[in-house]
Amino acid sequence: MNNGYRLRARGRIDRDRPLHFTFDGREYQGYEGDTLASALLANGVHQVATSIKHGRPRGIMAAGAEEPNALVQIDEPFPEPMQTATTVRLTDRLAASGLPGRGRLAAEKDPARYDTMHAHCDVLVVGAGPAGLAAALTAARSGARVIVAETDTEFGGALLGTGEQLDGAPAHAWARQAVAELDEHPEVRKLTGTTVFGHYEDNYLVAVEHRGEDAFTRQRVWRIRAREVVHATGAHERPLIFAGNDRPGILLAGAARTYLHRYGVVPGERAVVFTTNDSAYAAAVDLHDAGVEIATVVDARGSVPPHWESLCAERGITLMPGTAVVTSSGPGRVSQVRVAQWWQEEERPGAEHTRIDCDTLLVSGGWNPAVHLHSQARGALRFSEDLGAFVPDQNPRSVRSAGAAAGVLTTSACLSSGSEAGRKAARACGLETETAELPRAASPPVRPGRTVWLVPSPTDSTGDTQYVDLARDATVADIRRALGAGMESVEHIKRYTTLGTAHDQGKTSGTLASGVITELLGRSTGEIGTTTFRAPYTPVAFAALAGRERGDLYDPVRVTSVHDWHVDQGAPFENVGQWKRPWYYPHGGEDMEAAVLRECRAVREGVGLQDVSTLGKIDVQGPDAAEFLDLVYTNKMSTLKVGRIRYGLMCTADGMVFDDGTVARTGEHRYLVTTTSGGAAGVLQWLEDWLQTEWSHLRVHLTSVTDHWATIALAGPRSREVLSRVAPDMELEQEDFPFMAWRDGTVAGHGARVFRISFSGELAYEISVPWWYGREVWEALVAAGAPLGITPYGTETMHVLRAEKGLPIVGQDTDGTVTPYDLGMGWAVSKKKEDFLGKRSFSRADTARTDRKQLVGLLPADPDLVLAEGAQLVEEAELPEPPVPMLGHVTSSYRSAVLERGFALAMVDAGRDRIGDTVHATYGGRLVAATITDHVFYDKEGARRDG
Amino acid sequence: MTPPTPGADLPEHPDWLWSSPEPKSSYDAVIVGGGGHGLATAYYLAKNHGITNIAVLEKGWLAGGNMARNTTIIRSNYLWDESAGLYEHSLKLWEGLEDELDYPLLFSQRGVLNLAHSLQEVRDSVQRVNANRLNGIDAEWLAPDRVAEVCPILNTSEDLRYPVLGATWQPRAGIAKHDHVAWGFARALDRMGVDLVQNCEVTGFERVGDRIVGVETTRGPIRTGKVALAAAGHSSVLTDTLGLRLPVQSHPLQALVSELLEPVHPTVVMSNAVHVYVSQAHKGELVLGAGIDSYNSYSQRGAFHTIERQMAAAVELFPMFARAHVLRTWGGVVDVTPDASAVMGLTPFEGLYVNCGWGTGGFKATPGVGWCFAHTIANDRPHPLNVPFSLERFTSGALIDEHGASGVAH
Amino acid sequence: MAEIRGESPLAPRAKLLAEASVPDVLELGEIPFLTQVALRLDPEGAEAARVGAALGAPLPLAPGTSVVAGDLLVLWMGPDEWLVMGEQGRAPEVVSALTRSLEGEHGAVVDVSGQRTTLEVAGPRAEEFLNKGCPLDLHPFSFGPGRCAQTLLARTEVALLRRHGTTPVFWVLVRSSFARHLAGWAADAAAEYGARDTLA
Amino acid sequence: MMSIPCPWCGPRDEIEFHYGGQAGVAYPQDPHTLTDEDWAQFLFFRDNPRGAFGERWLHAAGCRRWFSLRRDTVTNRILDRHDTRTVGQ
Repeated sequence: MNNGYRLRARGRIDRDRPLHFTFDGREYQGYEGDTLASALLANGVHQVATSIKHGRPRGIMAAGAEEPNALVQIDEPFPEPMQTATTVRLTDRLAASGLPGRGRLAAEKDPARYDTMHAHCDVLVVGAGPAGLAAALTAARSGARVIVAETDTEFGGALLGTGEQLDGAPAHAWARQAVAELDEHPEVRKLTGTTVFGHYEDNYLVAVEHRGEDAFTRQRVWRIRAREVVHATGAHERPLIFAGNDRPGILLAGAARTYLHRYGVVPGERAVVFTTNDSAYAAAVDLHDAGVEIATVVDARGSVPPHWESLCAERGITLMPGTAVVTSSGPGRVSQVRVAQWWQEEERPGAEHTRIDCDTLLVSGGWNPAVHLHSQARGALRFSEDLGAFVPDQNPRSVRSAGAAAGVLTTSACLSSGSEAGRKAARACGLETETAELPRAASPPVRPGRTVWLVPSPTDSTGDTQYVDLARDATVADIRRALGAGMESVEHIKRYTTLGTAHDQGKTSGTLASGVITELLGRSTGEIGTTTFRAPYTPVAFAALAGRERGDLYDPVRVTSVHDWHVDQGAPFENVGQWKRPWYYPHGGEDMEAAVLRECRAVREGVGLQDVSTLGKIDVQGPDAAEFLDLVYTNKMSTLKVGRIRYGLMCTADGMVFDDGTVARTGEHRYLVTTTSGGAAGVLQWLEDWLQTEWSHLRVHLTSVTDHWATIALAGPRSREVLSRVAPDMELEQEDFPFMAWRDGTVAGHGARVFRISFSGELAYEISVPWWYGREVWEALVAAGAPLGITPYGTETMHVLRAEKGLPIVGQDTDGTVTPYDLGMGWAVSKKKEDFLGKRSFSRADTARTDRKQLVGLLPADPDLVLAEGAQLVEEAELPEPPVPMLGHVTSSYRSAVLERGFALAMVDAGRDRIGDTVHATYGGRLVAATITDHVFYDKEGARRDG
Repeated sequence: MTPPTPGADLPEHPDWLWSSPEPKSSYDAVIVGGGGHGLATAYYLAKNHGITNIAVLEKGWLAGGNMARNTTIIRSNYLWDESAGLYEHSLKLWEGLEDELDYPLLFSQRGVLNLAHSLQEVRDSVQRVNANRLNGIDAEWLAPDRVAEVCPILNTSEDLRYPVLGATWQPRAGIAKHDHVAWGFARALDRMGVDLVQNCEVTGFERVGDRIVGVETTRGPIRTGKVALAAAGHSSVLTDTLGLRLPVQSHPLQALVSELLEPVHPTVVMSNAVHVYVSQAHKGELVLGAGIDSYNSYSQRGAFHTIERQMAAAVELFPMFARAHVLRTWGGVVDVTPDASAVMGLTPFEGLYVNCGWGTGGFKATPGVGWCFAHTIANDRPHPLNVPFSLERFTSGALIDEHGASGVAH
Repeated sequence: MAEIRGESPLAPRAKLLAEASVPDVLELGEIPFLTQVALRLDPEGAEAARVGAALGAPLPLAPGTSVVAGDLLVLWMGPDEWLVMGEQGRAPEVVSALTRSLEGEHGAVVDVSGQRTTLEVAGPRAEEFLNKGCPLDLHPFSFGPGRCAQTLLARTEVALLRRHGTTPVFWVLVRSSFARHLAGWAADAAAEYGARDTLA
Repeated sequence: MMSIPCPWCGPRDEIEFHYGGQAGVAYPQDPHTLTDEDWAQFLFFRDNPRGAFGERWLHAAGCRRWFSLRRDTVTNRILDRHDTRTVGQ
């Protein structure tokens, strides 16, 4: 029957906008403004799912995020698992189905867009119910920058769902006025459909805004830094535990009221109300007035509050004080309940009971303030005996709770507590304001409730069907077993029973569980406490948290000024840190090996060029620059002459190589230091650290110029010839411009700084020009070198060439456990200097060993073979049973054009004493023989560097 | 009644686990810290060395520290011989533990993939695989196409910012259910008459010269000749009272779970470069861990931006996770050493033994630690497998550096 | 002043930025080749005053502030660090002027014109747009005209400057090698404003 | 996400900073007079208290200055700035 339970002209739905949807394959109709739950109830659908362990039918119990039962899978418009029907906004053509506690992920890619926004405010108000609105109004009137975040699609909270009156008019009318006033304030930002799900250090809160399926951005994560926070998050109604308390048709009383007033939906035709406090009476009265037959109100308290007694009498609603529902029955949905006498002082209800037929049972076991965020902010909780719930104790710094979240019950009290919190928050920001003019609510006096953790049942003494956590099918019987097994801590019991671990994280069951445990242990609820509240308050999609940091936006891509040229040449790129570096430049059908052999040959025999702009460059200036560099490099930089360059090694204080590069003295008090491409940022940070915090007396300034310069390596016996064509004014002959010197000059018409250094062993130059001339100078060199067959080469060729010369790459041939001596670079370690970073560590017992792993060369017995980088080395030719002692491993391995064979660098125990020895390297499943050699393979005497 | 969701339910815990006795005034040995390591150590002290007059002192609730907060990954594919030896010994013990403890530990050897995203990570991975094999540890290097076969939902395409260039694969690795592990040990200890004392915080030591003769606790003094510290970073807080410093720093390490989902993820995937590791637990929830937060902290929570980064990485590697939901986040407090390897052995104080600095490797090492630490305590001499993990290595410089090639040390 | 004829870091992205711009809402564009000189000196020393005199305006000493010195702009970058900005091609002249006024006192003057380029972000949505990737509070109350800050934008280190004027205009100084990444991020973040459903 | 008070730039989000560990660990006057044990103390041993901890931070994405402050390692609450604008080791 279509919308058979929808009342005429009631609720806040848009009846002019009907929406069609399917649930479990059946077609239904609802309206704009419905949730999936309200639309289902309007169509008389209560059972939504079956339970996870016991497979029992389960219905809709709540009207919000606390729903423990009504789990659905969204199938259309796009598959999304594990949503609660009570929080799914109805959209046209929505298709969903019930879930037995476990959902399905889509196989196809999520087309939706998710992003992020940072925001700052004086006062953040979480929740826009009566307390939240009052807080926001008061704060706004002080001129404060205010953000109000509300999960619901509109502001008003309880004011929309209770049908209450304010100043004699419907409460939602006042809510509308309040919103209108907030809109007047320029510094107020209203966020609807936005759930604050985390409260972190220093009032950093995170929220997710649901902008709609068709919105440009489906969900937006807000990162909010607030000076003051007001938590007006409301309260969750507590179910009651009795045998069969899990049937469809059993709803929270407050939820029924919300469905009535907010959506114009009644849950059934004949309802029993079972309560332990006043709040459910309003539901009984409202539903009666809406045409629902109220069979009776079962009140666990001995007497009925006069105010409600008379309202019920007027309507002929029968009341049963001092009783409890002990069990429910029905085929699936509840069709009958049994009510028995249960006076407060009696341990269990009497065996006598009355059977009452009904299709709906409304329950209210009191209210739990939603203290989740308060607790996340490290706010203390205390157990309030009169409320029978945990309430905020001390507020954390700059955080306040207001309204129901603070344990305040009536609308008028919520309004005033909200306003007071808003005023205090504004004052804490140095803004004065009087509390907002507040409407009067006709709130009846509230009588204390009876705290009922569970209704002991004669028929079900073990508690097999007394459900504590419906989402996990955890029962009183399970808790009994846990206690019987020796468990005492609530954390152990939770783990034993899996209580509170489901999608709802125990919003309705957490306090109940603590209560039941205390009752069974005979302790006080206060001392048992709750389990920890952790973010997120409600589940958040992975994609929402990922935001835009996907694909190339996952991490910045750094490129040089010549990048597009490399792309045009079809070069594959290597990720080096965040940089994209050309790996090699394949011609025609060349594979990598062929291309690299060709590039290597070109550099050894003719001329090649490489884009080395990625190298880190630091300008070091000051009277004490030389002294400073002497402290951070292993070798002496103070003796370097102006105009000259020296290779340098840096060690950490424990003596391990950590970066290397060249140091050029560009003035009496000025140096230009280069670092590895990946190490640039780290080295600058490291140098600043020592300079600022240790040697602050040294007068030195560091300036990064990495991106200012585009740098091109021009290498090969004919490099001088090429350079001379584009730098006619520069004196390039050996005597004018020797190895390890630098000169300023004009290259391709632009001011340039030229270094004569070589990482390949060949005659070579490094030419630096400002970024914006990089591409132009590169192309000028290519053009000038064309007649000589100039060849661009990538990182792979650079690696091969330096390896032929036995030059290590920090981070490839070293791994943070290697000293300069291990690398055979004792020559780069000053003996004269009193101290430098790392020096003291060299004399430690293990570091001083002469049989440490050392860098050596390795020549496979089979010259055609190229060892695998990472291959391990062993003595034996045949593998014995493991464990097999390892001598070391291959750090670099290539095929060499000039050596016409495979060769490798390796770190080997006492390697330098073993030159000439044959060892065996793992190779696929087998071992291959290789000879240990010196680590310099080519031009040992360095004859080629001058061309 | 329709049938329950398959696999959505775990085996029931037994009807009896352990009792909570009052501490006695003296014991043969006291173990400080009722986490996985403390329980396992007590277990092997009793089982291998016949010492049963033991108390395990836990300041909170049993196994409520990192044991309750980790992502339960078990593997032994570490680079250096020292680590490989200890973790492989541990893995072998895992393989028999379910039967030995007669407890469903849900130990599932579904394999672990350690992804490589750069050429250097490829070199390091190959080096580690070769070392593992020579040490008798099952390990394999997989090219991207093989990686995709093992884990079809993983994005091995080129369009990643840091594409998957391959992965190391240890088939015998996997996961277990942490509570079940701790409770399995606890029940066995209860049966052997070992006292498991909860809500009992150790506040200091009783000493005669350099000999430890007892501990001060919030429930009174306890006399004993052997005190074994298995309290992670808190161990350093305790040894400070003796003027003994430990080279550990405590940092937050965050993890999270999704809601229950139908099985999609057949193995365990770890990525160092993009800082995420993922498995799908027995009930169907995705379990994800992140990188360590940079600053010292004992608060069992971390910074949210770490979680956001982790989610970005997860969705990059597993596009189908886009609409999975973060259900719950939490933080552990891991104690890390300068070389990312643990400290286990004797101390300058007679009768005081220390086990800490496990960083993110603690859970997988649980039985191995118990075995070796028990041996160290019983014989006043380290087990051959934990000799290299002494405090002295920081003086000699003989570090066991597992930062680099070992991949994420989780 | 010498005109620079090279290729600025964002020249290859000029079209992208133009297409991402939405008139009267958000406008993006590179201001290439601006002169940028890094200045380090002791703010308490006499050289600070001399430099101020040479520039025609005292160095800004309050963190996060900038001053206009004739046709130059001086940004506070740190307690002893400033960035002097001007029209393209003026670096040599600015460097020698500053170096001269140091008079041999300890300090540093470095031409870093190529180190960063400038992305201009203008329009009523500029603040919100930047806050999609920048954690800073950019509200005029706390980041008014003339304010500058070094911070993060889209995982990239940048220097931000709010220009004087009636409509919001920001300068984003970004490292040359990161500029394309930032342009890509900006085009993506700006797409929302071009999309019909959000312009209303 | 802590809000860390840079003595120069004011409070900024944690992500702008680089952590520097324990404050006040000076580089030994003359390392070569130290025993290996004492040298190891300088290299590898740092305090690890529950509670107040003096530590170093670098405003890496800001003014690039190192500074130190005291933070409670249990609550992550920043207690005070050691000394505002000069840096301890």
